[in-house]
Amino acid sequence: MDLTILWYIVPSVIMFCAGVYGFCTRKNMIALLISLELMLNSADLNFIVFNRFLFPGTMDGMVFTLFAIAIAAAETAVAIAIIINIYREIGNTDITSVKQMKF
Amino acid sequence: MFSNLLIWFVIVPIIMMAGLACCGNSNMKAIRAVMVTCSTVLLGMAIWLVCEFLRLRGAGDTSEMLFQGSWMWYEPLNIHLAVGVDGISVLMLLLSAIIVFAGTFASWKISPLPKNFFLWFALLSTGVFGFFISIDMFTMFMFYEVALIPMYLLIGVWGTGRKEYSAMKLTLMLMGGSAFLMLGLLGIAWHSGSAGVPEWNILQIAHNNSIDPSWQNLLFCFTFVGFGVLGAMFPFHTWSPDGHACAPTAVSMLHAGVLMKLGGYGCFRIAIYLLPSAAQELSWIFIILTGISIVYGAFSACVQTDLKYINAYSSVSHCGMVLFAILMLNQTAMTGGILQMLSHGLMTALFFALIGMIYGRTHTRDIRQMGGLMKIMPYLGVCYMIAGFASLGLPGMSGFVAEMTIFFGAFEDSDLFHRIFVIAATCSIVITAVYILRVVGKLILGPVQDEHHLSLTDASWWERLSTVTLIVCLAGIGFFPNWINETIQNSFVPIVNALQAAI
Amino acid sequence: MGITLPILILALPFTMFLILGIGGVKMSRKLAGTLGILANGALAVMAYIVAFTYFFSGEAQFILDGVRQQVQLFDVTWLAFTERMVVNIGFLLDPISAMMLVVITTISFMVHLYSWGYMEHEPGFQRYYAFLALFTFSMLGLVVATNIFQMYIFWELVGVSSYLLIGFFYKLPSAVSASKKAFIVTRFADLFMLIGILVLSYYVSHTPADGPLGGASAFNFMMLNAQPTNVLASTLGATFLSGSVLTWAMILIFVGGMGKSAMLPLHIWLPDAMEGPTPVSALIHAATMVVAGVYLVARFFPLYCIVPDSLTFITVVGAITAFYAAVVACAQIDIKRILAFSTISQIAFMMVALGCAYNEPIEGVHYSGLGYMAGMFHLFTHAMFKALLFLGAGALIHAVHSNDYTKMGGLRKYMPITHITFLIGCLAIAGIWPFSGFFSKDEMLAAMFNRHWFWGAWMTMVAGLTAFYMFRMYYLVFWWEENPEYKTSHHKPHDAPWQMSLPLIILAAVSCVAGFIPFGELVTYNGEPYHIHIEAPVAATSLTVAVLAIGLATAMYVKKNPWPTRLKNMFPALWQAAHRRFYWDEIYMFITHNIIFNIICRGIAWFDRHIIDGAMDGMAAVTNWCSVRIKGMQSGTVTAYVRWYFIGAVLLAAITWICLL
Amino acid sequence: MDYSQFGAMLPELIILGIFLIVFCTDTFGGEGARKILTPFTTVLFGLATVAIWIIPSNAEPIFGGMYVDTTACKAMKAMLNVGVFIVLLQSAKWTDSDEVAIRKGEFYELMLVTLFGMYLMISARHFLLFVIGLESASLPLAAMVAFNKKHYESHEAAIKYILTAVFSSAILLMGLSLVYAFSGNGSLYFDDIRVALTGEAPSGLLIAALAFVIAGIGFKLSLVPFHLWTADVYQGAPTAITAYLSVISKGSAAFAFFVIFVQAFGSMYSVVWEWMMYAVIIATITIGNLFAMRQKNMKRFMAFSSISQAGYIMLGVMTESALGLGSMMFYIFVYIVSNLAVFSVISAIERKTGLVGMEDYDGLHKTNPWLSFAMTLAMFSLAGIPPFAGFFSKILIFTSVTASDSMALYMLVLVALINTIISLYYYLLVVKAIWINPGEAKVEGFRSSGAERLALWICVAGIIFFGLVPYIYQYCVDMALPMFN
Repeated sequence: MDLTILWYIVPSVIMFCAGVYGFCTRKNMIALLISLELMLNSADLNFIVFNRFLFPGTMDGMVFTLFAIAIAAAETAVAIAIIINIYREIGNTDITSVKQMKF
Repeated sequence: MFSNLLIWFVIVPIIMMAGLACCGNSNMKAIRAVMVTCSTVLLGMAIWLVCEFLRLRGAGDTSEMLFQGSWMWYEPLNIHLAVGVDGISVLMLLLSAIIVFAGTFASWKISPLPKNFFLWFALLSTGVFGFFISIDMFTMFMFYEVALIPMYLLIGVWGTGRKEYSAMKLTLMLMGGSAFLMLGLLGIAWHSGSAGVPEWNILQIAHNNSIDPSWQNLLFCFTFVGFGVLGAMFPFHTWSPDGHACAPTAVSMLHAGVLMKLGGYGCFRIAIYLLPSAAQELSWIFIILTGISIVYGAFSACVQTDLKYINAYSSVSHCGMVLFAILMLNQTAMTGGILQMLSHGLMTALFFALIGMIYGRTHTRDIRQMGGLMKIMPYLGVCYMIAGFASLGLPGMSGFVAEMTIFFGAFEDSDLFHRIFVIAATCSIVITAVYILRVVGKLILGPVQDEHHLSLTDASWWERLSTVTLIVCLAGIGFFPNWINETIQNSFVPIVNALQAAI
Repeated sequence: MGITLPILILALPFTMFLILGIGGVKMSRKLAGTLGILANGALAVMAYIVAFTYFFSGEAQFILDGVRQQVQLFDVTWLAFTERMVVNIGFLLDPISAMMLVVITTISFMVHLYSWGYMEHEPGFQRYYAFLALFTFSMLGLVVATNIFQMYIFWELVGVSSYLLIGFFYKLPSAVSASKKAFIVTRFADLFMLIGILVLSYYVSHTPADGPLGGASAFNFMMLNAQPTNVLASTLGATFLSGSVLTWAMILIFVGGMGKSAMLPLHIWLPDAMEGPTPVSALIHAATMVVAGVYLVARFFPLYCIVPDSLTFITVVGAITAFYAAVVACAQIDIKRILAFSTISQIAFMMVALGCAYNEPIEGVHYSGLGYMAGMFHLFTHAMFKALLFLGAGALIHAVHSNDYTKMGGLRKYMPITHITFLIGCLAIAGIWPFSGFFSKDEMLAAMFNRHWFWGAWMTMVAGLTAFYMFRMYYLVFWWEENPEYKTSHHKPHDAPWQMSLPLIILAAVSCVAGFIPFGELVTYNGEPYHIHIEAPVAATSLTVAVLAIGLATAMYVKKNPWPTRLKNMFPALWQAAHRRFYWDEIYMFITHNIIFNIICRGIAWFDRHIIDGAMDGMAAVTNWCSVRIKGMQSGTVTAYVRWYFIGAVLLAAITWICLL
Repeated sequence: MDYSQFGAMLPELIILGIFLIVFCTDTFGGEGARKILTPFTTVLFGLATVAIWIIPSNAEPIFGGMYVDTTACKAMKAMLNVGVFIVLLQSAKWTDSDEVAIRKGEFYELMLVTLFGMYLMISARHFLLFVIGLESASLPLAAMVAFNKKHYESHEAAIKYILTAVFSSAILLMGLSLVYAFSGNGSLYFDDIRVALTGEAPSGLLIAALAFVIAGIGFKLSLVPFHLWTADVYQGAPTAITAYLSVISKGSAAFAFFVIFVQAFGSMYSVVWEWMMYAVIIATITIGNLFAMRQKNMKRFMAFSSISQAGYIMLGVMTESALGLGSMMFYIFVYIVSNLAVFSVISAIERKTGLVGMEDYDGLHKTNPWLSFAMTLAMFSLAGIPPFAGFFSKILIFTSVTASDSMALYMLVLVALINTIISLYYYLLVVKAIWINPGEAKVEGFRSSGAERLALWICVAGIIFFGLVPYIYQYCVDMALPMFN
């Protein structure tokens, strides 16, 4: 069996869509973070796959992915810190209850 | 730069603002001293400018604009601070100076915040003067907007009645107009420039005359509507009654007296002069609108009971006449339009000054609650009647000269369409008489309505000074119109030539 | 003659107006009155000199080969609309303007003098004299106008002076509304005049500049009148409703005259104008301003003649008005109103005379400019005796403090001077030999009979009515039954002081002798002298009719008797209608108040406030509504935000993609 | 590798240097150092600002073209620095307050780090550097937004910010990964991408890539519909941070946006993203205005105002010319001073009284005439009223947009112009509250601190003179020119 580019792209798209879907529907902030992680990873996957299949002689995509992973980690850290703060304030991590400011 | 006389028309108001800023907040004496000095200087400068202008013209200087000066401002976009005057702008400057002068005295006892009032007032006059001296469209537009905005605060803070609503409405509608105007100006600038450099200088644009006719039509509509809003053209006039009704005296004077003239001035200086072929093609649309303005404003004025509303609707009618005349696109009618601007400026300023003075005494502007003021304050009563006569076109007053010039000029266009509208416009002289005499009859003449009014006093010296200045000018134009008429007519030559060439 | 006198004639009254108007507040009554009277006396003298020089000096510029010339003593540019339409202010001297100078200054002087007594106790005495000076100035400017536009200028100015003087008692609402009415009605008429001038000057100014009409400004009377055929030719090719444009222009200009001269249907202001002080009525509303319409027709006579339809129009309007006013005058009880309607009727008489004056020869009649001369003659005599009558009425009102003849009666014993002068006035207006009215009326009737027997007969009937209503008034005031109040009251009616009596006597004397002036030698349409001779049949007829009418009036009114009341009760509807002036005022009131004011003006004001203004407010409201409607977008939950975010991004891509496909 | 290349990154190095100094002082200086930290940092930063204005730019790309400090970049950085300096001045008093004093070092450090990130964004000519810059500009901001530990709103704002930020970076990365697929030779240099895309037919994937990139950067700029976080974050964040967010972060993103879309996707302009931006700009201006109309909280109000201003800034992108870039930079600079003037007033009043409602400003002129005056000028400038700078920035950007003879762009300008009416309405609401609304003033009269006054004076001077004196605009255009040669 020949693993064409589609074998990677399709999961990546599925991951991305799942991430978006999850982000839009879940209420727990941690779940939201996980959804975001899915989206970021799908982008990373794209980079790697494109690098591997389209531009096999270069490393740009790979390097980009490394940086992206690091950034994603940092983002998660900051987000978790803020979620903790929120938890201290309101006692839960339900995103729908954090909507005092609106309109 | 500072050796150019015109630029001082902007500098002096700025000095005025600076001087005011140095005054104490409620040091009325100092504030008045600054205002009186500067407005007198401005008036003197304006008179001197007129004399100098006539002297130069008499000496055979036939260039289109005199006292020209041009200094690069925004080089990447070829924007200059370009100044220059022809006979029309000279007269408009004189008018503005007169009204600023009269307005200063009319707001002698303004309160609260006298300093702020005069600061904004000075900014307003900066805009007005700057507008009339500019021959660069950008600077012209800038000064135009400078003149608009102080209105909001002047009405909002020092006004009466539904002032917040009116101030907001006035500002937003005028801004709406200038939004269209700005687009029109941009189009003109880019289409008459060359190689990615826009051209803003009016004379240069008129000289190039390189705007594509299909664009001209669009730009003409934009610019004419833009200026027309300020000229109180139907159906964009509704800011005028409310705005005037709520504005304090001096602001009404300046606004109706000068600011509304910016609209008419812009209409011919930019819309018609720079876009002649579109003017020939599309003037009919606006003739209909302004024709409606004339009759409509007059009829509306007949049933109002608030003095300021009456006068505001009357302004709609008279300013409609200005635009109407300008749209006739011939020299005589356009001259009449300018005369009407001058006349209406002085006359309506006088009206608003008087209304302000009457209101300051009786605390009402409802004509049903007043009567027989001639007995109580004969001076103001007589002035009101004079203003009324000027408004209804009594010979010997400027209004007559202006209206007649318009009618005779407008009658030169011999097709049925123009004729019908000219005759409709002439009807306004009767309707004007009706509403003016209605007010005079109820307010000035007749029995005293309210016993409390009997104890009121007549005009004080500053009020007399303010009104006498205006009346003298009204009668001056009315008695000796020809030099003004000639000055204006000569200034229209290039515009008329451009229009002729565009047929 | 130099230009000093002409300029002074215009400048002096205007200066007086300024002096009295601005400085009057600080002046004593005596000073103001003296100044006014002296100035006016000087003015009269100057006018006499000018007129005398014109008529009798025999200078070549005034009379050439026995033909009186038109002279522009000066003519300076005031305003130039275009090269061909230049408004000048000038001084035109010709027979009619010289005649009018005399009339105006004489009557004005009489009125100035008279007012000193009449207005003595009124507040605003100085103001009154200022207005009189303004009026005199405007009226003089009107008659000496060298061009139609100058005439229009002063035409408006007399309107304003009239407005100011009618509303002199400004605290009375009736005076205020009367002045307003007078101004607006005449202004309405002036609108037509303006349009007429617009039309005329447009066509004249669009002829070749080097052509026959190219010489002077398109407004100039002399130029226009000198070549009516060219003027007609300039308008040929343009017609409106099957009439030539010139006909329409002349009729429109005449409508202006109809307004000033109170012709039907624009007559409604004149009776109300009697709210003004009586001397003002004598000056403005009897002798001078109201004949401006007649003067206008006379001034443009050559142009009217070239389009005879317009003359027919004038004749018809005049004839109807004359009859109408005479009938109404029979049913009034206010003596000033009677005089007002009498004025309307007499002016209409002049109009008919002018209308009947063709200058082309008609079979059997050698001289057809007769009507013109007669009309002017009547204008002159009428000015004198009508001013006399009004001033007499003023003396009566001064004595009785009422305008109403029911408050009078039997006054002949108390006021002998007034009685005699008033009687002379009545005889003159009734056309009894040898009073002045007889001569002028005779000439007019002769001219009408020449034109067509119908006009002659019709106007003879009006003359009879005139005699009847004048003597009705005369008897009711001076005879009938003495008002019992006179006996009991402290202040018995008495003759007026000398300032008032003197003008009465002078004017009465003039009325007696004016008929013998050889008017035809002085004023004719073409400047050639015309020898007046009494047309015996016409004179006999009119005299008979007048005497019969006076006899009828004597029978009915000389002593108190029930017949007038019975007659009134016999035709109540007719009486009522005549008394209410055939409901013209009500009709006007309905149109102006109910239709124009209530429906049109209020409608427009409503439209403005609700539709136009509503549209602007509506835009703001719509913006606000949108703002409120979309606020749900900002719901506060991050997941919703992100949903929008993602949808936005996808939509952006999708729409662009679809558009590019 | 030639380490001397780092020498070309002088602006970044200066910021980094200050960061290190502040960090060391804060960490090792103890209580005494913390006291003087505020003036110390401010002065240091002021010096840095001056330095950045005067150091020459280096047009040579370094690191193989990843980074270039062109004249335009340097000018932009200098302008941002002025803004940051003003923010520092106006927040000086706030950092001394009890709640913040102990953590003020963090505040400065975080701010400097974000500024560093923005510098990278501005100078980046490679997507990797750009993403790094973007993230380092946006992540620390989340911490800054959450700076008011004792206020719930601050946390709510922070969570909204961080979640949306991460989401947007995911979208951006997704977009970039697609762009990568189109890059031809696997290079993420802007220039290479432009070369690769030239002549490329716009496929669905490419369109999606561009849309995602617009969405990703649109988040920073708060373009509609990627703006929804803005209002809540601005409202909840400490006022100094809001000011920083609204001008500095937005200004740098706008510049970066311009560079990316002109340099990397320039060839796709008239085919693809012109129309995308057309729609986005109209939506941004209009929706921002419609929301701003109804706001009662000043900070929230300013959020929507800044959204609509972002729309006007983006007009510059539509020009794709040096004139446009210059006008845009000028707009940003004017926007910085105008907006910061407003925030100076807001923060001064909030610090003194804790009031941020628009109705709290009623009758302000009676008690605080100077603050009222400054606020009025700032509002007029934002609304685009002459003779204040905002007028010139608006008109000049409109002028440069209409330079191309395209009717579509004229209509875009018309929409923008009509929107100025709505914006004038709500700016005037503030003016109205200050000058016209009746009733007693809710804010007591007080004297602002020296730093606040200095900040205000700088802003007011900018508002008055930036437009009247043409050199700033001239400078912007001159600086922008080399980028297009």
